[in-house]
Amino acid sequence: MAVEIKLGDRVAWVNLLSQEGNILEVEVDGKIYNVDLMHTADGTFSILNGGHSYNIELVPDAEAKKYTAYTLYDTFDVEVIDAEARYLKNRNANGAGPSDNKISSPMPGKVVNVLVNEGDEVKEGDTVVIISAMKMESEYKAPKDGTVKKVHVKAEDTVDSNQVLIELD
Amino acid sequence: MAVEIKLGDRVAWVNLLSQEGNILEVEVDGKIYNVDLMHTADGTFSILNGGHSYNIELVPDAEAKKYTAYTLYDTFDVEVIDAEARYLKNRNANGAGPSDNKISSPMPGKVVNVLVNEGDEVKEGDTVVIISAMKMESEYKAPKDGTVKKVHVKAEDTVDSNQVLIELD
Amino acid sequence: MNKIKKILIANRGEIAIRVMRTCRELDIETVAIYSEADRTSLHVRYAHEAYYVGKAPSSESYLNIEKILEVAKSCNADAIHPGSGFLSENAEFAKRCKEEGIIFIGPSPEVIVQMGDKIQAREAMTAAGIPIVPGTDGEIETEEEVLKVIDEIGLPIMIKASAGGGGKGMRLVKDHSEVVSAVRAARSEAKSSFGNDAVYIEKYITSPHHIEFQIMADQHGNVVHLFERECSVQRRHQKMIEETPSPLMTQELRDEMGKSAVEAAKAVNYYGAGTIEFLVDNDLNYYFLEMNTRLQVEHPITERVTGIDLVKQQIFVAEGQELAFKQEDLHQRGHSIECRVYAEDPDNNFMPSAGKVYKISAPLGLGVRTDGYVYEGYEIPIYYDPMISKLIVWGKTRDEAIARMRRALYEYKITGVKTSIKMLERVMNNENFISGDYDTHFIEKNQEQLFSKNTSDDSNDMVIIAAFIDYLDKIGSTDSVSKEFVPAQSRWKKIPYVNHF
Amino acid sequence: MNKIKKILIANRGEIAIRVMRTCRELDIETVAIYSEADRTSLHVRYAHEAYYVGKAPSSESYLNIEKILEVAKSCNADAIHPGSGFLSENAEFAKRCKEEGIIFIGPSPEVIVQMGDKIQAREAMTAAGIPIVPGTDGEIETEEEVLKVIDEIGLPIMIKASAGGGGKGMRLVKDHSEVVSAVRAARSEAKSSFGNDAVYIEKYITSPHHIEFQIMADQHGNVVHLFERECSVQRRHQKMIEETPSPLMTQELRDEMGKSAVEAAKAVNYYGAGTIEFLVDNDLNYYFLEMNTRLQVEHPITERVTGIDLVKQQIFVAEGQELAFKQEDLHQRGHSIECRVYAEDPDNNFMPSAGKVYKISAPLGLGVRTDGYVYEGYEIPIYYDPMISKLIVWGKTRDEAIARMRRALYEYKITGVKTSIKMLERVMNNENFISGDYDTHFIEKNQEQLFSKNTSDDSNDMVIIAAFIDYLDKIGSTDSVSKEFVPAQSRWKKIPYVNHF
Repeated sequence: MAVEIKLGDRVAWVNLLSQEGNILEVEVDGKIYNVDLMHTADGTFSILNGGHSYNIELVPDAEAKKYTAYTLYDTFDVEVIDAEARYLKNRNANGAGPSDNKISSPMPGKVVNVLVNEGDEVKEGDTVVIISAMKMESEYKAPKDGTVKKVHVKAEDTVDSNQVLIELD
Repeated sequence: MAVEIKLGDRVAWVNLLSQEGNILEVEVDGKIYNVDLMHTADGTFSILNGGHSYNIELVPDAEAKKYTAYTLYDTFDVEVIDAEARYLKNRNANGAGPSDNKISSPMPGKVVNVLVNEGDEVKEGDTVVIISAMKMESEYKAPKDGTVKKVHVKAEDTVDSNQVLIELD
Repeated sequence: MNKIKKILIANRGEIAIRVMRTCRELDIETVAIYSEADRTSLHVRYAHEAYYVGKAPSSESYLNIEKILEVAKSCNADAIHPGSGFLSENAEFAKRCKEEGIIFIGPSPEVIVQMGDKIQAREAMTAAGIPIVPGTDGEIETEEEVLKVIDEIGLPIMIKASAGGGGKGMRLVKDHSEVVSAVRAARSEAKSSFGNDAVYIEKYITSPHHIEFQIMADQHGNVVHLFERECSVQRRHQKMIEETPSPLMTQELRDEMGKSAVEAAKAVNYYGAGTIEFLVDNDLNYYFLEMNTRLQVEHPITERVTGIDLVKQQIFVAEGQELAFKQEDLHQRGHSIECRVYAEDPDNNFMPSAGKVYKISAPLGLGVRTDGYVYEGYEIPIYYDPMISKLIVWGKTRDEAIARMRRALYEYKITGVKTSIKMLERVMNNENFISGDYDTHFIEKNQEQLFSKNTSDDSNDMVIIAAFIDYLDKIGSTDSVSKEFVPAQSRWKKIPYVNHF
Repeated sequence: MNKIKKILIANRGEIAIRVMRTCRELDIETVAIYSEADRTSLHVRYAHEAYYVGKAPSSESYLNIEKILEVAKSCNADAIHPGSGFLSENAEFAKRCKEEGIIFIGPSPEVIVQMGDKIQAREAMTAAGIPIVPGTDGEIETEEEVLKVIDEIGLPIMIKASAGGGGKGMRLVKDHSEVVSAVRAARSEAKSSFGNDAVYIEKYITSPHHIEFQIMADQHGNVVHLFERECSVQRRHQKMIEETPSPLMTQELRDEMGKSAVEAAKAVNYYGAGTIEFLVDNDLNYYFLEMNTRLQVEHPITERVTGIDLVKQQIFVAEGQELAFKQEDLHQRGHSIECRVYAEDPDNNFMPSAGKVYKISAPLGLGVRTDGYVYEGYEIPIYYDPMISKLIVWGKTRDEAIARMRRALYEYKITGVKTSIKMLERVMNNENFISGDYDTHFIEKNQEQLFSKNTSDDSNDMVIIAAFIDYLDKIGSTDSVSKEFVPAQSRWKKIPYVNHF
């Protein structure tokens, strides 16, 4: 069973060729690996590849088939793109366009101030919302010129990560 | 809903009188406690009782409704005896008698030697099995005089905790 | 002498745990306070007693003086330790403790007022003959005033909160055009952090080293210093890495600055633990920057090289005891480094990253100390400081300490939230840091190396394989999941989906 | 000089991790080996590389000399560190390493033979003028021989494995009737632990103190000692708690025994790290007991008071470097204590307790070092040693160290398996231990206090409430369990069964 896996900007094609217990033969973008892989139900992986020991932690995202992966060197966003995911992606592509009309909060926090109202004209780079988290205030700016279509938050609101704050037209 | 709970040798009667969020009014053997209780799905408890902070870890046994509880001071075997458990206990009481006819291993290990055969006469205190765990050998002795009814293990066998090794008549 | 038997710790997070550890070692009962966001925070579980003091925003809980005093009195605490941050440099709180007959573990209210207000502090130090950085004599209120000061001392300047500390309410101005927004931002942060929006101006020294001296003084006039801490590795004017001894320091300069620090403390009749912060330029001129009248976040490196438990000494001083050591009893042995681990994203302008901690592996072994407070499954609240732990190492030499820190950072794994760990590891591999050649501009000067990522293709392929197996595992084993009781703990398994191909 | 670039660690558990930590700090690549029972053991995951060497029983894996050498050669390891236990005192292994051109990090095969055989060791020490305990000149084979020796030196006697160490293959005989079973048991344990069932006899000294000296020697004839370790707190003749300095020691005795230890090492041309074990009686007479030609489990307390990383020194000596310090450069600073945490049941004759670790909270903060290897969800195998970690503390004084150890043990929580932690805590509260008045009979002499349980009715009621709530929670929420994906991690929750009453 082969799927595509997105790792940061890279999309790799991966296939399981054979398995004997925890010894796997796996093909990644045409390169064949024979690995000894053990893992826990909650995403701790120990992989021995030609004797080299790799430790990987997978943290599942709220969305299925998406992970944050932690390695010795780095942290990655990982996504498994199987037939179902590909179907959904294609369907969405026919609908709404890319979402750079939306200003979202990358992390949880509290709204200090909303500087625009619905219907306001904004220019690229204008500060539209100020959010405070852990005693630090961050200014969120308009990604392009436009009109404010919808304001989803008000001062004192608590926001989650990836919550949409403002929509532009 | 009231149940009995066995803590070591003590059997306590416990009842939940009322609840508001994590604030509970609980009766234990007639004594009423108002506690602020938070816990995780895997058995870490933080209880504030009149401001005093108690940390308790419950580790579920293989058998349902049984736990090992760890407190600041000690470790306990804990068992919840509800209607179902009481029914099962009563039924068992009518069947086979107490199980001091069985010699079990209290922990995992490896059988070094079995010193008796089925049909052998043994005296109380006779060593019947030697088990090794973590480089230490332990001798298991007959709890009473009797005849060996069944030998469940042989040398080199790996045994689990609470596994029956020998049955006497 | 008042033997202290029960201490309320008016703080949260790692510093609360830090203080409670010493209390336990002294057989002193500990009382935690907690806000609505902190019921399951570790300090509540670590303490003997714990009481709720208010809503999540610190103004309603950890800064709620009357509520905290009410709790202290009702549980019969003899003393209050304020930790660092929150009320630790709040003179009103120290005063109210005194009025209620509760020992405040810290200096007198008078000296907190004097040193806590950076403007008064500069005046006191000038009077005592300690060199200070050129700047305003008092608070500034209008943009015009700022521009006037700039005319006098030149750019760049620093706008600083009069009541400030810890990098909060501080803005650098390099150009006239930045004055308005810098003053607004500094005032706003100062207001929300300290409840006081007064700000003042200092000349900004180019290539400065931030070096501070630890002071310990009793109530009988004895004052010693416990040597320096080099704190120049900073981001957003907030310390990130500290070490002692300072690689810049000479023995002559150490003796001279140590003497200045002791004199500064004596000049204001200081008692308790305190820190004199200096700016040192490349020519080894030093200027008084400010005095922190509390325990510093970076105090553990001093503890490690001197062998003195500073919290224990704070408690002894608060009891009225005399210091058990003199200046000549104190020695710096070996080298100690602290790295602060923040829940933040170094690749995204150090943006704070609250959220749920998934897993933690803390570094252990020879020469490593960890002071933290988060645990697996803990939800880091958005309301408080993003620092989640401090990693402190010791080595016989600076090189050994750096190698050990590198090893400890390698071992340190926190998943679920973004942290500064990998970035700190890159600092330990930075050649300028290794050679000891750095000032407070270290991060911007070395950003190319510090923000570059190591990558390894093989390693990336292993991540892809792991995600692939996890995916196969989940689609293959969903049928059986609900059948058995699975304790919520890690559990190695053979790959179970063999039947599903 | 051979700069070592890659080391194979021929061991498992905490000592393997301990060695790898120093390798990482020296930028040396590490190679783990593992048995079938250890694929997911931490040392496999910590190392750069890991190779399978055989079935779970150590005779087929960690004692499999040829297989280990094959792995070392195929991965191009320059050197092998044997850790402690397993092959660390196996002369054949040291010899085979030499033959294969791999550096053995330890002493020469000749000295391992000489000191490893306790009988030869006694002869060598007698020749060097070091006092020894009365006993047999050679191996004993029959019960009759034992009875004859008893006639000569009197009861009680100790039967000891000639190839022994770590309390294995050792039996005390107080009465003639115990001879047969003691010899059988000692031989059998010796055979399975060391592959050699030879045993010998020593007079058993009443009220003995077990005090050992750490030795470090290079290949150029330089030998120093790193002071003593007091190891008298033992159970089943195995060390449980060690401290340095020894509360029994005087400065005169320290100098004299240190000198003896250095002479003993010189007498056998020793190089590397080693330990000379002495018995000291109440009148401060001391007797050579044995020499351990390896790193000891308790080495961290020496590291803590001297500041020397002993594994680093072992590697430097193996490379052929000269010691970088002389006797006069070494100092004991402060006080250090180690507690060994075993997976065992102190209330049931210290019976080993293998099984799955449920949760761990390791103690952290000021003055605490933990060296362990188990993690949450780890299944402790039945095949190997029950020691799961070592807790090491430092304090400026012995009292401070004891208070700190008490605090650290309070913080240390391991659930799922039985451990010695609570028992160790009771030792730290024992008045004889606190006053430093103890010998190797400490545990039996103080059993009443050491095996008594503290109980608190309130605390018991809280356990009952916790179990009750967990029960209600499980019966109330079973319907919803399979509906959502629950990450296997701890997660605080409000009590969810509110609708089920």
